[in-house]
Amino acid sequence: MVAQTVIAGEGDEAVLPHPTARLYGETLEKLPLDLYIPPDALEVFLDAFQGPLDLLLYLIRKANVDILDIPMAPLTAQYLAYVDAMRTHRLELAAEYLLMAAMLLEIKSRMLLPRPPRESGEDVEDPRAELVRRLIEYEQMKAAALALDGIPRIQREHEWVGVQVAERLAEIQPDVSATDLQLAWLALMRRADMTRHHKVSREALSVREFMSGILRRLQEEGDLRFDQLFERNPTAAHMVVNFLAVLELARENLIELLQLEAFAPIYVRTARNDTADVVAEPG
Amino acid sequence: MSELPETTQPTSSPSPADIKRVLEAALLASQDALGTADLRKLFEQDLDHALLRRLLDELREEWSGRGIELVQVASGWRFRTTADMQPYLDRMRNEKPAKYSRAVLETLAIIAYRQPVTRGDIEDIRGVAVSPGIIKALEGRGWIDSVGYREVPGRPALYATTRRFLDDLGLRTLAELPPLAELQKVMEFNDAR
Amino acid sequence: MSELPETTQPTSSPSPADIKRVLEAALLASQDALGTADLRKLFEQDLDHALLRRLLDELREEWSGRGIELVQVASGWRFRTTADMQPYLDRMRNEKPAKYSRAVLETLAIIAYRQPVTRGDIEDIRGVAVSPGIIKALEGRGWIDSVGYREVPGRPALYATTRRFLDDLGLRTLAELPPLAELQKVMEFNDAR
Repeated sequence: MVAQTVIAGEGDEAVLPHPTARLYGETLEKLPLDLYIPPDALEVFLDAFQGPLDLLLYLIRKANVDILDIPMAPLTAQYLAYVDAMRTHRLELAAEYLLMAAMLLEIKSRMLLPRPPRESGEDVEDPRAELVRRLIEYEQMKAAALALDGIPRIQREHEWVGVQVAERLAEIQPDVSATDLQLAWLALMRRADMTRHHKVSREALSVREFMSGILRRLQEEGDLRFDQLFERNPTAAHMVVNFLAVLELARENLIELLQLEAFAPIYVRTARNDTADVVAEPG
Repeated sequence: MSELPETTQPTSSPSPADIKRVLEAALLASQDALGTADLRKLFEQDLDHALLRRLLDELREEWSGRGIELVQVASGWRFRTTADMQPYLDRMRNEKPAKYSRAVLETLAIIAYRQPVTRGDIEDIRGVAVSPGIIKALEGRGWIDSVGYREVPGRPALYATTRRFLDDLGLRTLAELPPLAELQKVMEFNDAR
Repeated sequence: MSELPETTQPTSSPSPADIKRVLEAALLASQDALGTADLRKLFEQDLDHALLRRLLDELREEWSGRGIELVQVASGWRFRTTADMQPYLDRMRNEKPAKYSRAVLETLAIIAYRQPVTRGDIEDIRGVAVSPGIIKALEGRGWIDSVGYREVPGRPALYATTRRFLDDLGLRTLAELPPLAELQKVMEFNDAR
């Protein structure tokens, strides 16, 4: 059986010559009766286990033996009987079960050997120690799982309370700084490699601001006389920038400058398609 | 944890006070309004409609004057915060300022530096389509508005930044935006690195 | 609603009763637990820590015996429905709460008590393979997450429980988890079943 080959690979550990034959001899001899489970119930029964450790714990607890002094021979026999039954009933058996079978056989065989005293004179470790440690730790976690599940939790025993907030909270608006805009523009230029085409100087920026202002005024107040565009300019510098803005707007065909006859007042209005022919000469 | 009743079995009819206690808890725990049909499902026994109505009115009365009120809306009953709680709640939540996406910032930068511009202009510069959502967000914020139309087919709107934009950024005029000449230097600096 | 002041300007210091009213509304309306730092942000004036603590205790006291309770969990303070309300709420929502399999619960217990652990550690303790579905289910619930990697070949993820896990179980710290059974107790525990 698989378990045997695994053991054979262990090297310095003793290999049981005929484990199967001896296994059933021991089973009949030493197996406590209350370990017995009818084979019919086996499949249902095995579904209840989380794995070999779980099955072993069950066998140990069922036999009512001390976990610190497990009788390895009957336990191994009992376990192997289940594994055998599982293998005949099911094609697939988790590898963990076979590994555990190997481990049990190995421990059992080591228990049969006389224990040579170590040079240091210390007690030699019980071959079962590692198995017992794992069983105890697993059993502890099984209990912890049950305890965790017993804690009242949200969506089972409780619901969170959370009533509606009346008005939608005033939306939190992102902050933007002038530097953010600078960086955005920078990124744009880098990406488009537009540095050569889009140089905008400080003055030009003022011009563009005035351009927007003029358009906004025309939108709100309708057509204006040319001089009306300048009456709000407090300084000469403003006048100049404003004038540049008017020229730029005209150049970009965003406004129309109209003069019906020489020396008559010049009127400014937003560009219209139907009068495209009277648009002032682009600068 | 272990002393909790496994599953409370309401064997006898619950008293009106018990019912009210359940109604209150259910309404407080619900994000959505609960209709009377929902509320009646809470109970095994059939709940008299008039009684339910009376108890809800009582609850509303009991909660009046507090920071939460029970209100009846189209879809049923719900608790919600009262208006006078708003400044407090705002204060608590006004902590994490969101951030605009790169698309929004670039659009805003283009409008700020190149105004007045159409959406088409912005798309030309950015090289990608500008979603209407971006323009709407900036308009909603009061930072840009349409100042006219370009007289080309489709008459696209011309966008410009507003006074509020300047106010919010702490600028007096657009000329106070970082000049692009300096940008040039920043860029060279970055390229040099 | 309309007769309320537009924006309450707490000019003078609010009374403890006012503060409590605001605290209650904020806690009832919050989708998350609120820490004392959050709660103090509600007020313009600095709120004395001892006073806040006292008012929260008072609130908890005032709510005891009702259908909802104020609890202190890992992330702060939060209202939740009491356990005896659950049968009613389940009835209204017509849904049964999810039950976790033994495999999921054992995995959760190992992560909770032995954290941080790798999947391999869990498999060592349980003696069987841990399916990715189990880890996913616990991650999906927000109860565990990966907190790093063990520097061994394959760099397996290290799992730990989250604050939400504590919150959902009504715990403030991991130390409030039920203590692990001692060996002897483990045996008695199992015998008793």
